[in-house]
Amino acid sequence: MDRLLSLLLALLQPLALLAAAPLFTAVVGRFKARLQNRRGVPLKTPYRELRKWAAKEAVVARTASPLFRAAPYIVFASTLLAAAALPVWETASPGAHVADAIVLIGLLGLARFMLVLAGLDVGTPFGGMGASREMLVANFAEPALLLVVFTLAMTTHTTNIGAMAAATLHGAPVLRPSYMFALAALLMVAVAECGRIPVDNPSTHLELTMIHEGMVLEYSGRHLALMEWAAQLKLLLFAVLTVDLFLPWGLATRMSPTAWLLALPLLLVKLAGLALVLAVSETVLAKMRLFRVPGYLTLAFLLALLGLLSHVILESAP
Amino acid sequence: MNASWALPLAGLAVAAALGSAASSLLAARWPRALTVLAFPMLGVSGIAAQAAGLIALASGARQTTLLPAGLPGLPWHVAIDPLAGAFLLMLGAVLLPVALYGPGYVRAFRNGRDSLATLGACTGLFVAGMLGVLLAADAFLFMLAWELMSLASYFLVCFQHDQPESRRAAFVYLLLAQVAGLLILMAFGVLATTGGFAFPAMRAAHPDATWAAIAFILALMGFGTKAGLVPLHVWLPEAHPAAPSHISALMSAVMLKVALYGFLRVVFDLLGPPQWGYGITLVVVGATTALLGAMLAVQQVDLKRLLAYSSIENLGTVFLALGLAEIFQAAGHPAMAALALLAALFQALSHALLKALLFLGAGAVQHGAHTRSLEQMGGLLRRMPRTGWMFLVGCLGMSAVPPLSGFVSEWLTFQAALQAWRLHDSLLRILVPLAAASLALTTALAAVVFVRAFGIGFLGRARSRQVRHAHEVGDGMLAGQAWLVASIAGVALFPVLVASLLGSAVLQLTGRVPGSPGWLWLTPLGPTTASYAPLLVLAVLLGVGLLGWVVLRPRRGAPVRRVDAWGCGYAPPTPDMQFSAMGFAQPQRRVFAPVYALREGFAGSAYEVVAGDRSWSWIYRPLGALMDRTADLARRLQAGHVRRYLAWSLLTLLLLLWIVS
Amino acid sequence: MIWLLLAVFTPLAGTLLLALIPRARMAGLANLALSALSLAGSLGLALRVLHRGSLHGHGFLVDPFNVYLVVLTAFVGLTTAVFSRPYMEHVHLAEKRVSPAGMRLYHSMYQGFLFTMLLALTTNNLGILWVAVEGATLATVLLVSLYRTPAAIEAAWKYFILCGVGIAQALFGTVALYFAAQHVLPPGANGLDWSTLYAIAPQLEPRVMVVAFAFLLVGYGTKVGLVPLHSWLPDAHSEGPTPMSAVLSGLLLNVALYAVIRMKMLTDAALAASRTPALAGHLLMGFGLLTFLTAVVSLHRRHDIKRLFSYSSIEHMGLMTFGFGVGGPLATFAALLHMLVHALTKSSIFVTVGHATHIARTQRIERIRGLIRTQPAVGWGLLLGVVAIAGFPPFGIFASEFLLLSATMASWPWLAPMLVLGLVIAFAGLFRNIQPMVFGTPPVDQQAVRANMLPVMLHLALVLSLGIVIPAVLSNWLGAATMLITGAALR
Amino acid sequence: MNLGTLPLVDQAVLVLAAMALFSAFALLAQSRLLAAIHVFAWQGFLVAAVAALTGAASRDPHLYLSAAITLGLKVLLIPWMLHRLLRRLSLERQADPLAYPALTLLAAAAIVVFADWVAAPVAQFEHSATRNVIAISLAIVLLGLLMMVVRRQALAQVLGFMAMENGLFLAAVASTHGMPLVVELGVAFDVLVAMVLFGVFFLQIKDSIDSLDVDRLSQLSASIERDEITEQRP
Repeated sequence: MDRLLSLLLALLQPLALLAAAPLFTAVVGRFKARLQNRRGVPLKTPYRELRKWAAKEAVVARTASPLFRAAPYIVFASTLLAAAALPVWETASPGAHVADAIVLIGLLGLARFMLVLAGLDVGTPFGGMGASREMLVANFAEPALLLVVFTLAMTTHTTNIGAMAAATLHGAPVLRPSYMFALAALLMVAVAECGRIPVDNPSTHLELTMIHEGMVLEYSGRHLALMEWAAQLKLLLFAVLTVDLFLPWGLATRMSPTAWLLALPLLLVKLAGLALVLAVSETVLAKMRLFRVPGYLTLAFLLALLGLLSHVILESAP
Repeated sequence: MNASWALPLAGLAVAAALGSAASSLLAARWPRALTVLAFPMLGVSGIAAQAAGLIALASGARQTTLLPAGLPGLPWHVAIDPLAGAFLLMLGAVLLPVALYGPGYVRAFRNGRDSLATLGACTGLFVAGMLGVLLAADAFLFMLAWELMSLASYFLVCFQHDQPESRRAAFVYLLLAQVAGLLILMAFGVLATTGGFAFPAMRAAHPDATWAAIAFILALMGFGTKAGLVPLHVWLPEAHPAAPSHISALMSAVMLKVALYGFLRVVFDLLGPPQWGYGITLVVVGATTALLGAMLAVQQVDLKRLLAYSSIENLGTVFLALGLAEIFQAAGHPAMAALALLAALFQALSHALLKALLFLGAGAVQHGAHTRSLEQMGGLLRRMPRTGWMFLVGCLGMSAVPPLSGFVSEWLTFQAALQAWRLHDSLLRILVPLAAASLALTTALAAVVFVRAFGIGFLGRARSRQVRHAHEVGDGMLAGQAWLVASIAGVALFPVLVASLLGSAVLQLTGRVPGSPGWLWLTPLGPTTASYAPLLVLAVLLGVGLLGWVVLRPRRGAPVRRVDAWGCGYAPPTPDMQFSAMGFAQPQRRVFAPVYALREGFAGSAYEVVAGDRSWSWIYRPLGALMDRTADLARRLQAGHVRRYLAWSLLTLLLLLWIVS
Repeated sequence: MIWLLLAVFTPLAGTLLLALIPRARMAGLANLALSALSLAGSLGLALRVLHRGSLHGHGFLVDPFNVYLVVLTAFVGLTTAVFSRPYMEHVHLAEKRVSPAGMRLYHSMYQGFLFTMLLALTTNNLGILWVAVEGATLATVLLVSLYRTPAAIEAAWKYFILCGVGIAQALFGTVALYFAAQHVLPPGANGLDWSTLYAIAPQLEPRVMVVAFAFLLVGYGTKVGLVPLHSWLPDAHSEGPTPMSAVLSGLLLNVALYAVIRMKMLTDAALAASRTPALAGHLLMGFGLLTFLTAVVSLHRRHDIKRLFSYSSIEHMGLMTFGFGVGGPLATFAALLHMLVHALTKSSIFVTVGHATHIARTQRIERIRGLIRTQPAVGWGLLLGVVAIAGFPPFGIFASEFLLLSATMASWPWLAPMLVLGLVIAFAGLFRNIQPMVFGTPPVDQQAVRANMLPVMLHLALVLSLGIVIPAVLSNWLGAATMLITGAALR
Repeated sequence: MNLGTLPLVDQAVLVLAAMALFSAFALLAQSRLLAAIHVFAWQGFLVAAVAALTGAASRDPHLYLSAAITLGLKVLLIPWMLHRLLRRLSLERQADPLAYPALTLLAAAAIVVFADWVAAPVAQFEHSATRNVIAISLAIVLLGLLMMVVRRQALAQVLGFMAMENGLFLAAVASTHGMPLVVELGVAFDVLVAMVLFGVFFLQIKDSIDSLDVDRLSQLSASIERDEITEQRP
């Protein structure tokens, strides 16, 4: 019974995330629109777009190789698998055993690897440009993310995300300077990784500044649908990751539906909060010049490093 | 099959390698000798080495014998133990595919002016030298085999000696190999002062702390030169591109590991008690090497140079892991040390297979498209699909993404580094996480390196005529690569089994086995702390991907419509409008500018950017200039005037008389 | 004794005989035959010594130390004679650089030189040793100037004057030695007999002995090529005919070093009880190291191939001197082995260099290119020779350098880095010059010549096998010599 | 030591040795080649006389033979050969002035002092009266070497070389009453051959550079190797 339940959980949590991903993006957009005194698009728009793309004919450039057509599936699958590693409302997530935090980052790396290759495949200047910039972002964002995970792993002595969350839940609430730095770093990384302002602007096709859109410019139809869905999932994934690592209070630690009932609304509140934070920051900040992006990313990396060091220096007396 | 088979099998491997060298000599008259004799014998050698290594690892015992050769009072000691077995396994695993690949590759040289006999003979000697290093159990035989390895590979680097850069590369290579050899010799000299030159005597004797530290430094510099540690790495990016590709594969995949083996043998086996000071040195050197290697790899245009710098990076991470092992061992955490050491060995094995695959792939590209320059490539995936897809596997592996083998070793290293909280010394507690941070940065850079290599080289559109007309290589060459892909898949998907094999070498050095029960879940620190199941990862990836494909498959079954690429409404983009290799790496060049010796300007009609290695301008060129100045000074002694010579004679006599009186 | 006479006096007879043979072709063959005869004699002698111990009497003394040098000398003499036949014919007939009279002189003096070498090695009398070494100078000096070019004459003059002066200093040392001995020995005993001297060496007056040793060291050291007394050596090597360079490097330097070592044995014994018991050893170490380091630096930025290798000879003589200076069984064994392998390797290198200069028709390094393409045998011979001389295994020089380094590490660890540094510099110097000569694309006018690579292959094969295994015969032999020199057995 | 206590023969030996030393100085300072040859012959004569006198004192017939050989070789044969060469090369009027005469003579004096200092411990073990001759012979050897250093004429260098031989012979006679006969003969033979070879070389050098100035024999210096340096530097 327990095994079945846990298998169900393993399937249910990522599927829930997958299902909620377009919604989360829409919510962020809605908040943002409201903050900018606009009405914004309906919340179901992303779902309709996905359906529309999936139904449409896929057009592929003559110069594209088979990799171009395989990439969306791999990107989608690996992002979904990464999401499966996250405990959503229940810390004892079975997915977290298949893939711990480091594997999660690795899977995101795999997704990005294929995404970038897809961008390079057609051989247009935009694709190359987007790819080159994406790798610049990855160059710093990925290690910074790893360092964030390390900081928590050093405190909780595990790299299993569920176990991390559980450890934070079980311990007395402590104000840790290292967590502060790590949280700041994680948020900055998330913004960069998901291609949000101020690093990238998801709603523009101004070719000189775009990153993510540059890479997927040649995609259409079902391929585009998968790519976009994966991107939306990634944004939600980072939000849930933030929740799991830094705000796990409320997560169910036992496998019981009653605990889930408490956990789910709390999760929604937390996610909504994060969406609001993202919307506010996107509203008050302007997109950076590309030359400034390395500075931004270096700052994120440094913050993560500071988190790690402050953990070693301040928090863990030998 | 019992343990006593290991040594005869290893002997067979050496004999087959020597036989391959000897039979290659026939190639001067009969070029097919290479195909029908030399390469099959290399394959036999590879299989025998693999078998010997497996037996040694499985049995966990040491077998020793003496051969009646060598110096008076110091016959050749030959031994095989799990540590040697682990590296024999690596060697054999690479040698066999190289033997498959070789005949097709050397066919291109058949009509050249370079002697195939030389190529084959030196290859055989090179392999025999490497095997000898792994099997030697006394300093003299070790050095003999070591230098044989260096010398034979020198001739191989010099094989295409019409090209000045080959000659230069070979010279730099042999010079640094000589430096390395002598440093290692001195390290053995220090170790031998108390006992003798046989390894058992060295193991039994422990030099005092100062001498041990000196021996450590000597060994680090000596083996580090061969392993490509910064700043002693400069030979590597020169020599690898110059050698024929199957040789580059052997050099990068195996020879660097042989250097690693030597270091492990001396420092972890013979030197005596571990010191955390050694560990710190290793971590710092390893991290620096890894970072610089990756930073420089990102800027290379020559595919093989890029791979060479990537090898530097990988060896850096291996040494970093070794440093962690040393630190934990010295701090009294043998289980953690075992984990770090396992990470190092796993990384070595994984890198051996991956880098061999990539070099063979680069050789195939050179064979099929006649270029090594990324700036001329593009779209090779369509011209050479099989090579291309296999190259992609290599690239993914080197970028350390799951579920490939590069990720496993990285994951293990991180897990070891995350045990820093167990340490008591505050310096170490800071250093180890910092090392992990630099490793994280390195890994990210490695991903950039290989995205760029594959994306620019194999995707997009051809940037030159010869690449546009590239052709796929023959079956033998593909078979070699495919074999490696299969091995990589095995190592990547069944890391627990590989870890338990390598574990016997770890046990020998640290006294602990880093165990994971079962075969599916890699859980070296217990299932709740960290776990990784690559087979499941792959299964899910494939499942989801297939599911997506099935679900989204177009109903009417119409083929995908092909159109021109989007050109913003203008004419379709031309190949020249693609991002170039140097353009792709421009952000990194800007961010890490101080690391590079940048040179920009017009070279003929093309604008050229070169991001060079500062080791040359900071260390080696000044040294060379100093050497020349000293030589000019010494020439003054030979002034040409007989009276001055006589005056020297008189003065020497007077001085000597004054001294003795 | 028959063997001894055969070995030593065949060349003397040859000197006279060849002076009478007018035809160069026949003289070359006769030269070969005589050298072979001498080698046969020396082998017989060696077997005799091996089986029945040292041979002593009639003014001769053959012990394990010198008998191996005798065999070496006769062997290199023979192989060089093999090489010299086509080489000198080429010089004589094709290049016309030597007159028929010159060829006669050459062949006669070749044997004369061998005679002096063998005499110097086998004699028991230090005075005769001196006479023979001086005789070697006299025999070779005219050969150095054989080509009669201004440079050759200049080189010969310098060789003559410097070695003459050096050898005069050695004579003064010999006189001082004799003087010291006369105070110990009863009247009538021959105070210049080495065996007699060695027996009474502990009683010799230390203060006289040090002065004597100083003179002897400077004297014979000049012939060894110790810096700063080495200036004659590159000149004489580079300007003389190449077979001469081969035997000078391979034999003369060894014999001079042999003389120095004999003197050191006496001095060590005499000084054993004094305040500075290891003075001789320290002096040798100092000279050896200075020589070695200066020579390795001089290997760089060379333009004449034969000068290059003469510096390499100086380097190796420095190394051996250092090894003997370190003393102790291991270092001495290493130095003895080094004498052997160096002589073999260096003479083979000079043989290939001789062919290389004929191929390129110049001795200038910059103009010799791509030998491996023009004539693979010569190219590979040169390359492998240099690989061997640079101390790469599996060649024998590696074995001796390995032993020498480990002996140094054991007793003078702080000098080992200097040796290592020197070896690296030497390697770099050799290879930066040799590699472009061997590899690359040859100039159009380079043409293959008739070359006899047999001596080269023979020598290199010997050196190679010595690097892999030192046969028991040889190691016993060297061990006995080590025992003789240091008084202690190897391990 | 009190000279007065010595027998007359020994006193004579000392006087002759002192004169030989003086002749070494004279040789060093003498710039005219012809005169220098004469001085050299006189030196040979003095040395031979020392040998003869020592032989007389010690009743050693072997020394008479040595004296005779020296007389024949150093006083007659070699000066005669040099004379002939001088005429043949038309160098009779050739002078070879020292560059720094005062300095050279000062150095020579210093060398004599040094020789005495070096020889002092050696001489202590000699019981005969002639022990101090060792210092003088050493000085003569060193002065001969000095002469070779300061003289530019090849012929003058040969004279220096021969003067060294004289010093050596004196040393042998004074300290050990001569070397064994076979050695003496060998040395004499070598010196003779050397002289012949010197003669050959003079002719060759004269042919080659039209002079006997050894400073012009400096082709084989580092500088000739320097003209074209086209090496690739790693």
